[in-house]
Amino acid sequence: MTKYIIRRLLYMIPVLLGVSLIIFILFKLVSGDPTAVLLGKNATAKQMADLREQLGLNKSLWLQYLDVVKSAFTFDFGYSWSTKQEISKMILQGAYPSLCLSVPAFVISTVLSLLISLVVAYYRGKGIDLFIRVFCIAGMSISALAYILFFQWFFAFKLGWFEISGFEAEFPFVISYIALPAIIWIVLSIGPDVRFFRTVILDEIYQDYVRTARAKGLPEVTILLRHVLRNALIPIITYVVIQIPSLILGALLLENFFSIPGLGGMTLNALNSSDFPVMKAMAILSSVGYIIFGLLSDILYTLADPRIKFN
Amino acid sequence: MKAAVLLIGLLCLIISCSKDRNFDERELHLISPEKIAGFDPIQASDMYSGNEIGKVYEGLFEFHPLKRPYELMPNLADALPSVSADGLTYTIKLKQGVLFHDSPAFKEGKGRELKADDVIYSIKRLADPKLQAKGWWLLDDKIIGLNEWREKNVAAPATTYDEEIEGLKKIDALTVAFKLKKPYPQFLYALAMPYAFIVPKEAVEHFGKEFLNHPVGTGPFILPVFQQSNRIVYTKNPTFREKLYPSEGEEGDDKRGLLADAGKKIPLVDKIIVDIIVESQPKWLSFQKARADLLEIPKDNFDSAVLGGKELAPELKSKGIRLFANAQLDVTFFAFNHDDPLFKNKKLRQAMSMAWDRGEANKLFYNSAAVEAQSVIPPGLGGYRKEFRNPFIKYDLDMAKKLLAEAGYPNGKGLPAITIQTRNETVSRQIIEHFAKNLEKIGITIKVGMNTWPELVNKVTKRQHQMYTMAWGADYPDAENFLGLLYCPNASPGSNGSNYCNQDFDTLFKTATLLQDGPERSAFYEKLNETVAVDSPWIFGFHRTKFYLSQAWLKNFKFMEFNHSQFQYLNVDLEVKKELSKKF
Amino acid sequence: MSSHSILSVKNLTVEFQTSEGLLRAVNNVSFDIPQGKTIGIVGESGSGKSVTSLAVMGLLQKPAARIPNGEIYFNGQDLLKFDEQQMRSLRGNDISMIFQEPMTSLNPVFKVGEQISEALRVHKNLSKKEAWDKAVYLMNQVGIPKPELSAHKYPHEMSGGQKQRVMIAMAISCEPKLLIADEPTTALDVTIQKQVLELLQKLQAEYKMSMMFITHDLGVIGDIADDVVVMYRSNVVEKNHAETIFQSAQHPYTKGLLACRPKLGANPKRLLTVSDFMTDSGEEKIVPVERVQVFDKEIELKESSPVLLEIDQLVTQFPIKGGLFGRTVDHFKAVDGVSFKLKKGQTLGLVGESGCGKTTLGRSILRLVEPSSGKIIYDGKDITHVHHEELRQLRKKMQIIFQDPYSSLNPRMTIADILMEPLNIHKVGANKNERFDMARELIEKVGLKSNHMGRYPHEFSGGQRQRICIARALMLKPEFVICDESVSALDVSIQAQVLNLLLDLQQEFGLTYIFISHDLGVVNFIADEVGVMYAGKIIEMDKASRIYKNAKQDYTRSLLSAIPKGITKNSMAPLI
Amino acid sequence: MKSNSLWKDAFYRLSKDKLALCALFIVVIYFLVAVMSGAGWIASSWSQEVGASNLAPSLDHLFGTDIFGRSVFQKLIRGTQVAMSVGVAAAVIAIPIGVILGALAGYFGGWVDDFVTWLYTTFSSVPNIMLLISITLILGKGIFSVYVALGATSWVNLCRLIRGEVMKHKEREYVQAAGAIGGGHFRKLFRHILPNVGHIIIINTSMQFQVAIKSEVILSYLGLGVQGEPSWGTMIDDAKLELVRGVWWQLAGATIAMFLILLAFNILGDALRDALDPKLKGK
Repeated sequence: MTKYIIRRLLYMIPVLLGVSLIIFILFKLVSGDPTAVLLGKNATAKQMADLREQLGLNKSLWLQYLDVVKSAFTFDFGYSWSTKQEISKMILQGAYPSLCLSVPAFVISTVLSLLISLVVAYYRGKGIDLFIRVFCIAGMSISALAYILFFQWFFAFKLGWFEISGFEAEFPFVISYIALPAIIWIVLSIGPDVRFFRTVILDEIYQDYVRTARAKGLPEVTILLRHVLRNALIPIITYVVIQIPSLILGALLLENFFSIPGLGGMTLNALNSSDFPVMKAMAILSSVGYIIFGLLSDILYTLADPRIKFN
Repeated sequence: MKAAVLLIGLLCLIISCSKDRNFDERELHLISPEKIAGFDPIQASDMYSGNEIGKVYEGLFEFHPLKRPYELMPNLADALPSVSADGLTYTIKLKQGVLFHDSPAFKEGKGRELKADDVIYSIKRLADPKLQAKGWWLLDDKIIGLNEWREKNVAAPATTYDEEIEGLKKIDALTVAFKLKKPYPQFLYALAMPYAFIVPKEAVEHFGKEFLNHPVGTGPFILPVFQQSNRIVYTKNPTFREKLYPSEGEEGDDKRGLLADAGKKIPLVDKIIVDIIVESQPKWLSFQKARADLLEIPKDNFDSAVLGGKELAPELKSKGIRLFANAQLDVTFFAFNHDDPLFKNKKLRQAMSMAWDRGEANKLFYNSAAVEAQSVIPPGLGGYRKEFRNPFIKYDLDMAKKLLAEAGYPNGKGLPAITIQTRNETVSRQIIEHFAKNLEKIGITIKVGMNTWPELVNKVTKRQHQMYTMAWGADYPDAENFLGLLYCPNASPGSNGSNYCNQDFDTLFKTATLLQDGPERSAFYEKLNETVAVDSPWIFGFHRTKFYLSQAWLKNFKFMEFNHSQFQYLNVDLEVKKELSKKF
Repeated sequence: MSSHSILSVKNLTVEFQTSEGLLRAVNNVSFDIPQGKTIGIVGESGSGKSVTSLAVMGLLQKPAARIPNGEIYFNGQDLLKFDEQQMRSLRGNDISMIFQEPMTSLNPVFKVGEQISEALRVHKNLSKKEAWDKAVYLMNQVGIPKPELSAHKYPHEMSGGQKQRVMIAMAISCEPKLLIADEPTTALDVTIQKQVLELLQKLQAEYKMSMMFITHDLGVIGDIADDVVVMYRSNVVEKNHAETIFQSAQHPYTKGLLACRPKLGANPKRLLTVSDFMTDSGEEKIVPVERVQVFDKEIELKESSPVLLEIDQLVTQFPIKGGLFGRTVDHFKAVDGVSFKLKKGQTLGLVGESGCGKTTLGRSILRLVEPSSGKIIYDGKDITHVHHEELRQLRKKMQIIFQDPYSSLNPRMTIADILMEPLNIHKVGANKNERFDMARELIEKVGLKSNHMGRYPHEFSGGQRQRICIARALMLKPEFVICDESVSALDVSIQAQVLNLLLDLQQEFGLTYIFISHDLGVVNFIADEVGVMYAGKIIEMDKASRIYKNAKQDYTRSLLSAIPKGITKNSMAPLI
Repeated sequence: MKSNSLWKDAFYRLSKDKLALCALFIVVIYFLVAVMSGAGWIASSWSQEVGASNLAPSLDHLFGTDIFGRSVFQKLIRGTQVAMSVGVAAAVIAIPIGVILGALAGYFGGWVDDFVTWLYTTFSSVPNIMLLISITLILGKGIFSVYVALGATSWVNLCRLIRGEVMKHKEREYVQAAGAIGGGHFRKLFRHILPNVGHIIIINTSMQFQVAIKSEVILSYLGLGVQGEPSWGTMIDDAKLELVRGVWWQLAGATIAMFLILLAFNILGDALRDALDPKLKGK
């Protein structure tokens, strides 16, 4: 197992090199010359030339790529171009609010979806199954923006149940701020989750071993919760774990509309101001997250499924 | 059933988690629509950063909060400076006993007194090539020896601040003398801008790269640490000097109750809480929930706030909410890229200008509250003449068609589609859509090019555009700031993004800018403004109006274009707040 | 209803709602299972035998399946009137069941010990510990070595036979009164099959259970059943005591079933099939006498013919990857130094249990798998290393027929496309029409109709598909064909037809076969010479008749003894 | 001569599913609307003023008018064209890339597989939204960039699925049989394996379609969407400013239009999977 993990970790090297390349090519082309923006509306040509030199934009492309690679491996992201802040600090400060929103929302929506899909699987083919399925699909067929606009106006403003926007780190006040965006998150993700979980569970329900379990005289609920779920959990774990790195990225729209000072808003800001170092940092961070959680999901997969051995 | 009870219980729990209102402290709740990068004055290029920096830092001069037209008054300076006869030497004496905020950067953590050295240090910092200050343009090529010092330090491993500069001299511990290369009538305005606010050397050195998160100024409020967050909480500076609320203002200010606090020691509130809310819906909803005391009305919420452009909606009125409408010192425009041979054709420019129904645009986008721009200079600045009418901004389709035919494109025949670059904002897009719709009537096809702000700036500075649209807001109350937008030497990458060049204009402009403020200069400005208007270098848009709503308990608010120091004068009436809050 | 019957099925009818309409899977079926006896239910796939057993268990998929009429009495109570709760307390407790596919019938993520103890905990209210101990005891009972350790294993860590033993342990855990075994040995190698059958017999006696044993192979139940019910197309066509059935079957279908299994020591020229006894509409046919004759095949016939294929020290190995970078650390020798010669027109049979390397050997000879060393000499030419065009030309002469008729036909191609493809590849035939005619000619030879040409594989039964595979292999008129377990997946009655077809074709086209199978009976019937494979090597090779009579290796003998005799304990094989 | 290919079978099954048929009907209608408005037969006068600014819905104006007094209903129709073309274009770009790379990797294994796996791991590691945004930024705004950006992000998933499926089919006996009769790699891959993984492409595309439509909204919100043409995304983007002053019909119109087609695609996607996935057959 150690060998397997080491091998997978070593695989990060080529992937990170590739990610660095994509990031470099994309943002190099996108960001073009950032100096005009960084210096404000009254900048002089001389000043811009100086800044280009300072930012290392006059170096050869190869060396600039190497810089990206270097920061991908050292996690030393330097300073933001537009805010002049230290990026690692920005990320640390932004991570907390982002996670405050995303983690509870993610956990609740996953658990809720699992419960719903078990109910749906139990009543498969019956009216309630169809109803919940259509309901879920309907839920995911509405744009996130529409949810945000309406929920914020209705629940936070009209009914006054939640704070309209903002964020406070302190518990329990944090709840009143993140509850509404979290609910929107849940509404948005329950549809795809239930759809996936249901398929997986139904795939299992028609397996031979379920027939064996029935022949043993086990009650249907036990069969579902013990035999079916345990097997269905294997693909579900992969599906769930692989989503975790995206939690760090936060929810772009939600953070913007609810004024949550998280990483989503930060990324958006960076994109809007051609802040290459910040975009680079976020892309690298989420790629590393993706790789690590990919590995984690493989390990969990192996633990959940005795048939699979590390090789 | 159980689930329902559980859900309701959960909901109650969430609701109970909200914080109660505070009616015991004088808290000022504000909303800022943009993220704050940091608290380094030399980088404060936009109004919103300036607003925040102005709460903790101060400059030598500030604009009078009540008097209009805008008038400078001494702030950290003891009095307005004495200027030498040639207008090149400014001697400034500082107030005595001004203390910096307490900070670990100082010995024993106690804020020390402000000295002339701090002024010199802060100005040098603005010129420091390593810091790439956004405000450098203000002093570029203005102070004797400063540019040379900057050049010298470009290649040096670290900037040396010790070297004395001829144009930046300490006379005594509290007196500084600036020597200018050439007359610079806007110099005092420059010193009043956030870029030139005074920072202590100790703090800069102590915090290093983190200085921008540890503001240490002399201002009325303190903020020990700035975190990248959407809420900034300032508290009153306990060691703030004896600064009093002004006892005179514009005519009628006493009737408006703006002089009620005259002579009181400022700041008047104990705390300022600034929430950063980007989207307009939550902004508006928050204000309506009394989560904010003052709101710059997002354009699109105007209808629901104001009826018919004048009256406030009754449900807002009943809560005591007041509306403030004020002309802004700005101008919006569609700029041609004069590098493009197509736009050398004056008749084409004029035809396009005349095909745009500005009245309708005003109604759609500015609630009919904006002033149609006849030329570049906005009302309220010397050089603007109310009576002046630019014949080529009139909406006249026949005339436009005629001009277009004369330009060589009868009914738009032979004219390629023209792309207008703009920022990726909903309203910007809609304005161009409106423009395009209008121009279609005379047979001209307009396309929209959406850009992030950096992209737009890049396209303009690199001259990679046919046309673009933007708004220019005043940096200081001097028409030079606007006329310079058409000055040939300012062409891209400078502020003249349209690359307009007109020799007559340039010569005249050069002479005018060397003059001190006065009727003579205003006459020059008027001439510049009106001759250039007819040439239609841009398609002039509007001088916009800004709307503010304030809660009944907010006192002393008066619209200010350069409002970074305004907040210390605001006050909150707790009695009224307690009373009215029941209505929300 | 006889009072000593544990189960009594009366006029049972089961129907399925399908997209094509109502399908009657079981029609008016009645039978009894006397206390402590075994009843065998025999029939080909689709005859309704499994549906009957599921109906008894109450495991039919509702609402697709419905039972319009009939009664199922268990211990005097009509199970069809039971609600789900009552059925559940019966299932696994009083009636239990073993399924055909031990590989998929166990839950892959639970330890087998847990799975066995589960029913005990539900029905007998045992504690976790007690149930586990009982499970270990049961595993010992069903003959799983080191039951304490094995109980901690997961299903995939056990062999197929062991898994089926686990299934049996699970089924008998609550000492049921009735055990339903649905084709429990079909998926197993012959030797294992024999052991499992013996085990079931032993347990039945020990626990005094009644048993319902379902199979497509009459031969299998000879040893085990007291009574036999023969099902054909949803109906019971004959039921009687086993001995009576074997000695004097009445229904032609039963007769066909009895006759179609190849029998050791009696090598007919060709096998009898159901269709020899019965027309398609179910009427009896008179069997032509000459087709029933038994005689030893003439061996000398092909002695003089030239050697077509020579294999010399052939080794095929697969790398075992390991280490940090997935390097090859070792090799697994699937074929380990095999040598033999095969004369033109002869059939070589290769027998061995799964995993012995026989399939790899077959594919290595055809160069579908690259051999590692050794030589393959075909028609005097070393083809071990030929490539590209030469290899392609070789494909015209050497063909293979695979085991699984379901996966060896491309489901998205019509039969015509499948059959014409080899012609297209090798540019045989002048144009499309000519190729189509060639394909049609052959499809009729393998016993299908020319109007089948436009259909898709899934519209055919397993036997028909195997015929299509055979036709495809013969399209290029090869000289040499490898049949890789080509009849193993088929019901015995179909198997006989296909074997006959292969023999006919061999005669007509002068083919040389290598016939690979795990069933020595089948190999013995079709092959001139038999090689027994074990762990990648051929351990014994001889003339077919001689292997049967005096096998030298113990392994060979065990293979031989495992073949179901197709007779009851106290009678010799009836030959009509 | 009766013959039922698996495709026909699938469509037969599909035709039994009333819900799926409704969904299919909606999809077809949307496509027709898109094609017709693309050809200029309907809603060609969307840019004309039909009334005052921001009129509420009425019988004259089914969904009211927008800020310029244009009919929201006409804009919706016109927006259909953008939405559908975004979906189609994303598929047209993603399918060839995903299928070819996935098929080559799955079939040949070895270094080809290593390379393709590396490629899609790398691509899927970079957050989608960043790829989307930066590609639109590189290519300049406009519908074409949206196409490319969506295509470039959606091939990854398809590639992975195809690769896995091809690997599975490669071992099947029918492919071996094709080898045994002398078929080369090309024939095995394109004539035999790919037709058997075709359903994956269809199912995946129906899912990707709605991702594309939703992404267009997000891009429009960021100001990177389609320009000079009404799209549902820009309409919802407009609505974020209009809603507080009570102008809800643009949002409602665009949301309903989007809702219907997404719902239809979702239901159709589910039904297609049930009908085409042989694994679920007969259940």
